[in-house]
Amino acid sequence: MSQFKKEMIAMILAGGQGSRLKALTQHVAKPAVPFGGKYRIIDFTLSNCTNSGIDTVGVLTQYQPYVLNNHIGIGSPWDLDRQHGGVKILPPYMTVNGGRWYKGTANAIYENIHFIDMYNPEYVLILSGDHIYGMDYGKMLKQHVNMAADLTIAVKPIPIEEASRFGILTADDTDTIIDFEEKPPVPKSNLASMGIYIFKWSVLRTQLIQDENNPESDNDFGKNIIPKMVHGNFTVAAYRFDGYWKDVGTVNSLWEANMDLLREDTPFDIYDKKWRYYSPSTISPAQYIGPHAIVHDTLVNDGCMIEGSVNNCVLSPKVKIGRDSVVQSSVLMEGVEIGEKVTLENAIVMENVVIKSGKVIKGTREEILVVES
Amino acid sequence: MSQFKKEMIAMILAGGQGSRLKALTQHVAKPAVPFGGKYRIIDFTLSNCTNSGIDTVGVLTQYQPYVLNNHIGIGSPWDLDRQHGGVKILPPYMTVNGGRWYKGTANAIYENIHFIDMYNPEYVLILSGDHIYGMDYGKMLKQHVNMAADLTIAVKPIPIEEASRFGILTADDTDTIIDFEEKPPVPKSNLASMGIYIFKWSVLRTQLIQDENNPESDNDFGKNIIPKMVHGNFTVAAYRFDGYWKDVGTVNSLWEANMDLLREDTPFDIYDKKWRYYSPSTISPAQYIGPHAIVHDTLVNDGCMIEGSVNNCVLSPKVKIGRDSVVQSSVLMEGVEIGEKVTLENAIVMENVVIKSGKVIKGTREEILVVES
Amino acid sequence: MKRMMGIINLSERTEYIKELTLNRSIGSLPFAGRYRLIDFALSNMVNSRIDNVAIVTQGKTRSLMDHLGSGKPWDLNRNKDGLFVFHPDVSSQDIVQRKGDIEIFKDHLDYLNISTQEYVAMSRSYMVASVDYENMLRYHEEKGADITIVYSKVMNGSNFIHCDTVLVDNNHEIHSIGKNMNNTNEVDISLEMYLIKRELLIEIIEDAIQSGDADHLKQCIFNRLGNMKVYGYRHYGYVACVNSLTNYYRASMDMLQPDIYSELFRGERRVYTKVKNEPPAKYANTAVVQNALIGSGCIIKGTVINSVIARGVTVEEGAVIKNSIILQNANISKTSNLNYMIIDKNVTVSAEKHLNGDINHPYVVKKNAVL
Amino acid sequence: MKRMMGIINLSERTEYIKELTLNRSIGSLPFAGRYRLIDFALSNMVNSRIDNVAIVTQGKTRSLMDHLGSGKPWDLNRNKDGLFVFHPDVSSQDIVQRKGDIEIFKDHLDYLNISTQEYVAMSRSYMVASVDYENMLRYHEEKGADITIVYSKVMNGSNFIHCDTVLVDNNHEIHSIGKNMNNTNEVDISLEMYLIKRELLIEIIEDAIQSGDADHLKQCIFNRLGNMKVYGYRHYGYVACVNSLTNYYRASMDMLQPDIYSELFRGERRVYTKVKNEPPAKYANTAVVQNALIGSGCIIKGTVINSVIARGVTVEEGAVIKNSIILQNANISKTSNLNYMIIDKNVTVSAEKHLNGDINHPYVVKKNAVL
Repeated sequence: MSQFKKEMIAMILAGGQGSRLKALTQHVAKPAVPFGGKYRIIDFTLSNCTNSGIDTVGVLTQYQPYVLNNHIGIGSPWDLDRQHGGVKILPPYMTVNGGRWYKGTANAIYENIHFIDMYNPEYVLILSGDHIYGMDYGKMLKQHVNMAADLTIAVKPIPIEEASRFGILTADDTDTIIDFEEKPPVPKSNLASMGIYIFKWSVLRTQLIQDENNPESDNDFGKNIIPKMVHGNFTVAAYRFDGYWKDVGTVNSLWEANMDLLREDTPFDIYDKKWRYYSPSTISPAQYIGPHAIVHDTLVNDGCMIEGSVNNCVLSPKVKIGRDSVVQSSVLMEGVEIGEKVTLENAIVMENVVIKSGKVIKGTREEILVVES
Repeated sequence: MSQFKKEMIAMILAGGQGSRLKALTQHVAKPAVPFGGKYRIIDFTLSNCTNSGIDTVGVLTQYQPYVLNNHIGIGSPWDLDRQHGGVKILPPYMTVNGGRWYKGTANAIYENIHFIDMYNPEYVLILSGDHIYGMDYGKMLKQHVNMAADLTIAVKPIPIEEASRFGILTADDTDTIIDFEEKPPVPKSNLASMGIYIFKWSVLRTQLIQDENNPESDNDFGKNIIPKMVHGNFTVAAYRFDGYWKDVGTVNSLWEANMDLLREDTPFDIYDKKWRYYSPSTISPAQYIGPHAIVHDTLVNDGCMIEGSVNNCVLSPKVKIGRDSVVQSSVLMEGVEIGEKVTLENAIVMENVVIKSGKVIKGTREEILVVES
Repeated sequence: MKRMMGIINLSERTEYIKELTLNRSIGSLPFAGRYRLIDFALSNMVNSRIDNVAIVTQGKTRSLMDHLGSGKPWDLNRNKDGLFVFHPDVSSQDIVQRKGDIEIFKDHLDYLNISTQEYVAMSRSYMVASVDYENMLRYHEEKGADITIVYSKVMNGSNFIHCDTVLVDNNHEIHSIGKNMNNTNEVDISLEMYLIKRELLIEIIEDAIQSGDADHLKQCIFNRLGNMKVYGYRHYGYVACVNSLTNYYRASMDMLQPDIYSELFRGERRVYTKVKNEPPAKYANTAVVQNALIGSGCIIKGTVINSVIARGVTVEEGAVIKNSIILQNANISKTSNLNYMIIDKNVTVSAEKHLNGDINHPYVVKKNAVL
Repeated sequence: MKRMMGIINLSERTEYIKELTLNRSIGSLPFAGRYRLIDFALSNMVNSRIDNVAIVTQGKTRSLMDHLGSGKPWDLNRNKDGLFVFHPDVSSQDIVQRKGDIEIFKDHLDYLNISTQEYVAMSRSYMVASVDYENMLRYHEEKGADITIVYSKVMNGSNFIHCDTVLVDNNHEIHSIGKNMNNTNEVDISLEMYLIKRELLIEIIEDAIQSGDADHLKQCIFNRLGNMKVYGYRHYGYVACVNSLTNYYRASMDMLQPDIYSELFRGERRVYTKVKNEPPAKYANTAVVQNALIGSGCIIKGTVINSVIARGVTVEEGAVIKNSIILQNANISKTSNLNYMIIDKNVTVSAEKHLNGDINHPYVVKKNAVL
């Protein structure tokens, strides 16, 4: 605590809209979209930082940040309310030269070189605020240091048929990356970039300035910085990660990731006491399950009152489900009220939506319905 | 605490640069400029809110907000870390329609109508974050309610010769405002607007929307909203305020306001236990005054080490003044180090500036020197 | 601006509930799967916009202090006013227990003196009820009362043994205060919530100290019944008094009634409590849960009927819990069977255990036990 | 990630400093115009990146608890690890005082057991020194020590009466621990800061409980000196032991030496403490201040020489304070004259009072007194 110098600080890119989430991101940034009934998407990245012993985190905001700002506050739920460091929100701002919105992911970091320099770190960890996963960045740093890499990219093997949707890396048998292609039509490998980077700060700093001075550049990590470094004179390493990792970029993938929590053999365990996920808690009573209720394969949060039948669902706090209603394979956000004799299937129901008695609302596995008010 | 509805919430305009403060506002917004050794300018407005019983405050930021954001945090020093309400930072943001910087003071409030509506207040108090004063907004509200006004403007009688620098109001003997002129060459009255407004929210809301739809408008309270309401069909009242009030918009006025604190008969008492001014405290030891030091008419903060002679100064935390130095009529910001045998007069010395032994640095009363590193 | 301050007085008799108060005060008893009893008294105050609250403790305070912390959950973490906890001076602990709460108030008269609010709202920790002191203050001023006492006309007097009773006339004036020793049916029970001018309270305490004729504040008020205007403010909502094990059990089971649950927890007036980071509760495919309160972080694979389960409890497959109260982090193993039980914190019930209490004398399993 | 946890043991003898500890523990004694003594022990730990700290209390803890709060000033307000305070079980208070700290450790063995750090750094509250446990850990591992004890070679043995002494060989191994009863000149004093593997500490405590041959942890270590590798880690910086009134006065006056002040307070390693909202100190035109520490919020119109003045003290015009320690919120009225005094909190000294103590027996004026 005495030293302002930090070995590694994290920068979380949280400015994106996530437009494929449609109504879910009309008024909040994607990292602030609710997940798992209790959390918002960014909670997982923030908790990973805390659990990995990273105590200085910048969060870069831009799109609809109010809910996100409020959610993060000074970082208390994640033990990130620290005297030196902690979590800091970094919105775009105006200077004597006028105001500039963040142009791309690399530009967002470029505009905050100042902030990073304050902590004078050896390494900078670049993260996205919109993935669901649990990962020890400390282990990744260890490999980065051992390999004396300039840049380490976390990679995950994926089914080869999906590879053309990702940034695909080719690594040699020392885990040195020798090729990188963004969404290749004919992928050379099945290692997808997870958008998690550890840079030597001195190297990244120079790269950011060069990139900013290049008028041709999109100022983006995936499109500009990474390819340039992979094909240039730098040591770029792959860090292989085998755990659960999900980019919840579409309504269906968000729904699937929620459903993943419900399986008996869930691939993503939110009950692991050695790797907790933190989030600000709401003030609500214990959940009430009525005498005729049936609740199976479901996550339920504080303040819920369930009198109907619920199967394969994720219920956020203060959800009410009336008698004789049957709710299946759905995600219900905070304050949703379902009347009596309602049938609801394959849906994501947004905050405070009231569904009147007798209604039948069904999405399909192929197209999950988003129910707005 | 049970009710989300608030009688009155405050919105503090804190986005301005304050360019006449020159180097002092190169990297921080004017409301974040240090004052009185321990405070930043916005502390007085925030403390006035707390002391007036206002528990919900929006702070509108835009220019160089990092220091300001960090300073305010979640509002703990001002008891504004509340479950319902409290202080919220409101930067400009991007929506599905793209990003918009705040165009004028009225536009800044317009862009946050949403936020105000959440609390559904009867009244909204509009404040500037860059004035030094102590004022009970509760008394102002009382008059506003008693007069059933649509808008009440706090006014202060000023010397008539200065009146052409201010927005000047003319009030009848019931304190109803009958005329308003922005910086009139020939003032009709000596009542200056203090930039403190209480609006009926329902009235302001309509005015903001009309103003936004008017392409001719500068979207500014002083230039657009207020004149329109004074000359329109609204009850606009003046609330007379006789206490200390200073717009510290220039280097000289900032210096003068600091010097005002030092007088025996100071017009602005920061020691009043019934009306405290709050600010986050630094972690520093008690100040050390050496065996040969002379300290007169001076405010000194924690962590200072004084071995020289100091007269008529304001010393922020962790200032060091070496032996045989003579420092007069100056404001020294945090971490300033003055060597030995230095002469310093009529200056504002910025954070962490080191002045080497033997230097002679003098400003004049007419032109206070800003010493940068 | 604020007109009322609050005092919560925790000096209390615990002999009928001692199975649960070995390591805690009644105020810190877990309740309704999420709360501690004192949350109700505290929330009533902050919901009535009281932001200067003193808690006067007696006895074991560790779990209480841990629960209260800096007062943040109740918005009482403040520079000005906020939450104050007054402990009896350790050296005079025996004196206090003999002398009663007046002694504690005496030690903290300076706090009462420097507080700036006009009125004091006073409460105990063992009453579960949602009371609005702002309404009570309006009533108090309308009546021109010196003291106003909240009371409730209850049908089930047997649930309020050892509580104070009040004799209220048609004008709502209180003429005497008694004790509910017998099992009567309908009776006017005092909720032991008082409203009084701060200066009058100080005067009463100073008088009591000088004359030495009363050790308990309640007594002082009783002594003055003739000389002061004491009014009753009738509470129409739910009320329970948790002063015995039976009452604790009964009140817990009351929380399973949707109308009581909604009145206390789902209205505008929230009950605030210390927040714990817990994941959602998970109901497995084999779960059977009916008429139950379940806390967050529970993993339910077995059967839970007519029961209150606190946070972090695991109910394994085949386990059957009925008519029971399970406090936090218990582990109820496979095919065990519980009926009319109160299981304290961190208990492990092994597989195939069958434990059966009685509705009037629930069987209490102590904290940390492994059965 | 973190390799050390910390324990600060507050069981301590107060008979030589009782004038100042009537209402507080030594750990909560105000010091150097801004701090409480325990801030040094706590800051040493957090500056060494220890973020799991237990404080084991004994005796009066109210002012201590108020000072510690949630641990925020030391960055110890955490969900995981953070600050823990262990009080002796009230019912067994007498037992503890007879039996020593082993009894307290025994009650909290579970905490030691569930902590995840490999090492335990142990400290008391009455030593003022800046010690880096990270360096100490490196040294400990280099030496392959079982226990490492911080010691200092002091020239002024008379300032360390009743402290432990250590006999260190050329290889820095410690062969015996004694007590500094006489006024010797040069002596190796133990700072009573230990570094030990957590599992070894648990073993020692369990052994002591079983065999019953030691009541104090210090004794247990002493008993094992022959069988374990105990090394001394020499501290070269400033050290004071505040275990008597004279030492409190002396150490306070030491803070007026710029080199000591800079060593303790102006280096990279900060001393953290609870923050109070106070305006700056104001020096009037008539102020004469020389060689003094002044707290924030003071208003100085008189003369202050060779003295330590805490926050919020008013020194009126014509008042003269020399060689004295004034604790917070005192009011020193016009033309009063103080020399070799220790004025506790909230004292008012009226006009024209002349009070004169002695350098070896400073005159203590009790809290809240009006003279």
